Amino acid sequence: MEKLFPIIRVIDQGGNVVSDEHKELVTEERVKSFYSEMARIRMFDRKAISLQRQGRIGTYAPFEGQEASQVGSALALEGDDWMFPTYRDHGAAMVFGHSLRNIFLFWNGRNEGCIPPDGKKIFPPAIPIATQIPHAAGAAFAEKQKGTKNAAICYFGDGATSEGDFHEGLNFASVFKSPVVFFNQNNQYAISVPVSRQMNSATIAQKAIAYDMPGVRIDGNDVFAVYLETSRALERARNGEGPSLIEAMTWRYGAHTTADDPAKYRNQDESAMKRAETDPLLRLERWLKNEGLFDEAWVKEIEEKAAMEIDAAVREMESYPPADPAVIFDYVFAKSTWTIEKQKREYLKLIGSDGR
Amino acid sequence: MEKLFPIIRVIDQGGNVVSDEHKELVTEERVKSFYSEMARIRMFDRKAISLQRQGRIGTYAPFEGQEASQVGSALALEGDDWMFPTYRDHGAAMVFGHSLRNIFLFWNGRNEGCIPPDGKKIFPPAIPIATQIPHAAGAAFAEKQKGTKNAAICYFGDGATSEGDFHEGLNFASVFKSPVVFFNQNNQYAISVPVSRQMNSATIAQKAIAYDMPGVRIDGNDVFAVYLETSRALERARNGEGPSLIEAMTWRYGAHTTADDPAKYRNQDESAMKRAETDPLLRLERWLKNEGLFDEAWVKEIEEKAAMEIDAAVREMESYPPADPAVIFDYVFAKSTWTIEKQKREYLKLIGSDGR
Amino acid sequence: MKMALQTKTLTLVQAITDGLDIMLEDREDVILLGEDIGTNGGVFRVTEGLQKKYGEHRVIDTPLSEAGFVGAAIGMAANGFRPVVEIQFLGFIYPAYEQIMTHASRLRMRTMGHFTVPMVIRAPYGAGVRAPEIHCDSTESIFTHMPGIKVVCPSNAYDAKGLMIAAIEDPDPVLFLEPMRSYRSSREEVPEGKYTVEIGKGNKLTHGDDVTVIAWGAMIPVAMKAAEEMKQKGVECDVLDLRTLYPIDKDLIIQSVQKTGRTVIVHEAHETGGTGSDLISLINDEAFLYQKAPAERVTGFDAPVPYFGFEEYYLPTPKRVAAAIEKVMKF
Amino acid sequence: MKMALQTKTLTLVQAITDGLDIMLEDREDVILLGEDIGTNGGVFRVTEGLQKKYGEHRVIDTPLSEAGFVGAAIGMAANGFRPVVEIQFLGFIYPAYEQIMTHASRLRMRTMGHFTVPMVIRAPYGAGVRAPEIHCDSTESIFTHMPGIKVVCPSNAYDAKGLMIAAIEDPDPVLFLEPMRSYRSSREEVPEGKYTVEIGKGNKLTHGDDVTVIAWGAMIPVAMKAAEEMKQKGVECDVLDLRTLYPIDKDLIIQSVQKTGRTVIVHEAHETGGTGSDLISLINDEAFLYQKAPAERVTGFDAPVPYFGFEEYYLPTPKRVAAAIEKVMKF
Ligand SMILES: Cc1ncc(C[n+]2csc(CCOP(=O)(O)OP(=O)(O)O)c2C)c(N)n1
Ligand SMILES: Cc1ncc(C[n+]2csc(CCOP(=O)(O)OP(=O)(O)O)c2C)c(N)n1
Ligand SMILES: [Mg+2]
Ligand SMILES: [Mg+2]
Repeated sequence: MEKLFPIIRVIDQGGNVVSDEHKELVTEERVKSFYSEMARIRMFDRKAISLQRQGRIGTYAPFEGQEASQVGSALALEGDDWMFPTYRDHGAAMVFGHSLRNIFLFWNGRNEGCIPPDGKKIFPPAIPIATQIPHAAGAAFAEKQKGTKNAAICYFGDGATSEGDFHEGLNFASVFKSPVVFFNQNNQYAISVPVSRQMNSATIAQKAIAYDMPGVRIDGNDVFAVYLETSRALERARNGEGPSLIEAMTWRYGAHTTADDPAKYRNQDESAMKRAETDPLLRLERWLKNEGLFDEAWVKEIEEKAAMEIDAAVREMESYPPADPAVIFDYVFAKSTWTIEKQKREYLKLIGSDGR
Repeated sequence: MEKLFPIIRVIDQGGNVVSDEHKELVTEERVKSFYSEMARIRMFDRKAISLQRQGRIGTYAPFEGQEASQVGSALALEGDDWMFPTYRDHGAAMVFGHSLRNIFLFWNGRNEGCIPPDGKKIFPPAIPIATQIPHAAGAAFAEKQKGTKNAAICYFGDGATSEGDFHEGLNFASVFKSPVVFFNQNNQYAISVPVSRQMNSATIAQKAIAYDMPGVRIDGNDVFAVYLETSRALERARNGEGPSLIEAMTWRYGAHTTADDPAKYRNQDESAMKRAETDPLLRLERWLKNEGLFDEAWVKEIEEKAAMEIDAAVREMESYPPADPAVIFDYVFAKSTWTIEKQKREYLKLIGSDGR
Repeated sequence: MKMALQTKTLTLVQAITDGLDIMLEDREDVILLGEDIGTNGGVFRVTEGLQKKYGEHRVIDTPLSEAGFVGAAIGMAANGFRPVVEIQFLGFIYPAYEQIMTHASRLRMRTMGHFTVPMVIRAPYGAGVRAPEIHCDSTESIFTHMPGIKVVCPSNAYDAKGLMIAAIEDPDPVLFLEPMRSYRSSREEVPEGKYTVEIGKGNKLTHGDDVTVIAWGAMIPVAMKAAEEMKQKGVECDVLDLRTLYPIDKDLIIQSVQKTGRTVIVHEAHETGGTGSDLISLINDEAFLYQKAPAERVTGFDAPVPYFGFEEYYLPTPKRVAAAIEKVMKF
Repeated sequence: MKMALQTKTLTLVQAITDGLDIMLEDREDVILLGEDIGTNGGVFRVTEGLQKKYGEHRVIDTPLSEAGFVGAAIGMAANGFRPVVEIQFLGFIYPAYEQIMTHASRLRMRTMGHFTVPMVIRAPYGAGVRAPEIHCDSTESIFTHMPGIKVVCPSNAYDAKGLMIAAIEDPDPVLFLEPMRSYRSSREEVPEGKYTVEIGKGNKLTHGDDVTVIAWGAMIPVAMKAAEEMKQKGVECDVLDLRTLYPIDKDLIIQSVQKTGRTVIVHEAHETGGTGSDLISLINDEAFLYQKAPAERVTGFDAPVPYFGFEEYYLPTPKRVAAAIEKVMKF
């Protein structure tokens, strides 16, 4: 099966474009734009971890190591497309235009964080594993029904493929030719469970065969491979050719969440090695160096810009109005039921001005 | 995909053994034994439909047309194996040793009908689609854990493959190498929905690839092909090689259940044609005729024997003690809770002697 | 809102079909999904003729995949449609429970109204039609406990049509329970055209000062029969058809109980955790001092709905309801 | 049955681990399944060390597939094992709801005892630990309504261990709810070795003649705090730890309510359809005339458990409980 689904790569670990056909794709402009997006979300990720350590936000799910998968796929989207992220895909969401402040708010337990910027069709991150997959199949089907050219991208992990919703979502999409790209980030672990115990199959891409949909396996740390294959799949979707499954092989360097200790279930040297060898940013850095285009000052500049943006978002998050208890009651239904109204009235009366 | 999963056949529609390698398998003894089992369950099926029409049992799910799939697979089992049937697989259950009386009782709304004969590991028929698939994966895994050589067979229809439980059950079994055969009867309809709208894939067998388990497609009306491939899959299971998926291509001639009208969704001429061409009994009859072994008197004899057995079972079912309301209360838990005891006491007191 | 001019005689099934038909006609965003609802017109013929009339893109046969198509319908609802999905029998909704619990009912709250799920989930429910097991469940309270979804259950053709139209127009998810035992048991005059029955409002079927009898769906005829019998014996009942199980029509119940002081609740669902407990709690909260006797419940037992050979024992009967009415009168 | 000789000091988590350890040692048919319970020892470390001690064939990491492994465990239970499955958080049990509803809880009834499902489903539940959404649900009543499964919920280490051992020895399925908020909040002396706490029996924590306060799990400390505060004001409470949510300990409750005539019920779950309604109904049925005031409920609201930034508003607090106690006293 690995042979049927070879890992597609545009740039190898040494920063070399592996095939002539892709030489045109890999321009300085693209490399720099991809690099700066990856650097930006990596900085966000590190900031979030540090905020969590300081108790300034809640449990956080880091994605460091998976930047190429998230940036390459999100940049392949058009503005009117739909995005269905998980708790680990706020990198992709940021690239697609989500507000950094809101992402911080989300990780600080605020519903306000689930609201995307105006016109941005980003679903709130799915916490129950794989449940977003049928949503994406349905939302994409709705676009088809409306006759638009919009598509949807749906993110999920290797562990998610074991859930029934993965199967039912892909089956639905394949039967109805929903314009959706099922983008799997195979970071090889579902918390502590390695992919070898998650499934008996050698690849995730081969699961596409069950639905007679195209499936490809790509180097998920190669942002160009990600961009290329996602673009292809989106084009198929827009052309009415239905859904595709992409398996992006990647790795998270850190913990599953800030509540997790990866040393309990895997050798962290492996992560260190991967960081040295297969890191998505390093790869572009190497390409830039190979081409003689690497510029420390430029890197510094984009990092400073990102740091400013992130710091501003942190400030906005921290100066955001405190949680209003009315929020609990006011968004259950368009118009509250009497039980909710009564509960709200009694509660607000009881807590009075001391707010507790 | 159809090419990767060709339909395996031992005897063709004309009653000819298609390949020399199977000449030994197709003996007169086997043909007659398979034929008589198929004739027996077909007679049961017709009797059940007529009982339903007379209001002597409830809604009934007929399997006529699928006899080869059920007989060939059930005869491949060993006595200590497990069987997980659906509502349409009581043909297989009878062949495996279930009591005809109990099967009638089941269709007459009696829990007693779910009890298999002593020592027979037959689960009650699964009504919620695909839910039995994880059970089979687990019961088979338990056999493996105990270190036995027992295996399980799990029946399900084409429609069932769309449910999450199909996917999760096959994944579980493949990861833990459960000794189980997933036996799909693709009768090409889930009630009114044809398989082409159930899934985008050309075959069900190919879904095995998602789990890196062997998948084969067979002529489900060829009892020898069914017997052969089920035996092979069972052997693999007993040898610790894990689960397999078999797709048996078949057809139900009649309605989904006695509450269904197939004329609403398919041309019943197609069924008539299939009956004339691909019928599982006819095929063996043709073989017997080709070999000059066909004997009307023998057919009559086995039919009479089956009729007697079935009539006896109907009598037993109809003379079975009436439903005892205590059954509702007494089997919820090993030891009833006080709420159940109280409800029982009050209810029995209220209905008193008039029983209502 | 009644704006009926002409009426026609319909069974409960036909009234639902009529409601769906009107809404498919009325709103382009209405779309039907479910197993066997297209060519076959549904196993109960609720969607009969609708695919022919509105096309395969409006009335859609789905794969056998409750989580899948309910999940997909959530995505469609969030993207501008008003899906009406059919669960073939309520007992087959459980695979979709996660989708309903964690998404359909919560998406509005999670996004503070940015995304919403205006979806109707139709499901025939209840015992008494000699169906195989699981086909007979009556598990409404696992949904009334779920914040963010409304639960309605008509007992007759008029309400069925009006509630269906109201449910489709509702901006939030509605579970629409259809009492299969009553699908064809009677016919009624139903207004032509569009009208709604307000979600959250019950209906008083008979007037009496002695006992309040609360029921819904297929238990209405049972309650009515018992009330009639008791009337012969001089006991007069307010029979209340709850119609909506969440939110409950508090005022209707409390006004009646304040008058009668005696309550009998009838439902098919198991007693423990059933909606009967909620009704007793409502009376406890709002009419405590008016009670002349403890409320009685006549319910399905704390046992799975049995195989149909036993279902007559399981289901509440007029006899059991009458006994409960006598009990609250004698207290 | 207490046969304790020596004790050790354990948190609630450790007490559960201890119970599992003892039963793995004691019975070969006990087998643990779940996500991340092996090498990782569970996300809450409940199964820490058990895979090392008993091997990969007894403590099994499963794929991320609640319906799959609960379904498989049903097959294993019917085939001679006593599986103890871990659902990582109660909010992730919904995909397995169908398997529990239609099979785990019904197999005995369907086969009149021929096949049974002696299985334990463990699930951490509840809010108050700043976890992401869905991780905080407290939906016990969608299981107490399900005939054929028992539901237990310890509030302390002693009960946790004893109930775990009782649950594993029980011939029927048991849902074992673990209050994560109390996992490590205190330590207690717990007997070494094997003992059981009887399923179906509650526990009186404090004695008082004025008000009966009923709670369980993580609401026990909240109820206790309120009861203490009220004691300062001269109001004395019977605080009852329900411990088993189905079947409820009727005698304990009724005896207390017959004495006090006033009841306050505290639970995290939503009010409508919550177990509080069942408790009020029980009092209605068994202690109607003893009531001096309508029972009060202090519960989670009819709203999804909110994102953790709001959870302090959602969860019952000692202040809310104390207010309810005052209210029933003043009635
Ligand atoms: C239905 C469900 N079960 C369990 C969990 C707990 N859980 C959260 S993340 C996770 C692992 C997911 O692994 P994977 O799909 O590979 O995604 P990754 O976290 O690696 O990005 C688990 C088990 C959950 N969120 N939802
Ligand atoms: C979970 C669930 N959903 C719906 C149904 C209603 N139903 C009963 S049989 C059936 C079709 C099954 O088709 P298939 O799996 O192909 O088996 P067949 O009936 O053809 O043998 C449906 C939809 C059910 N029993 N369970
Ligand atoms: Mg992963
Ligand atoms: Mg079929």
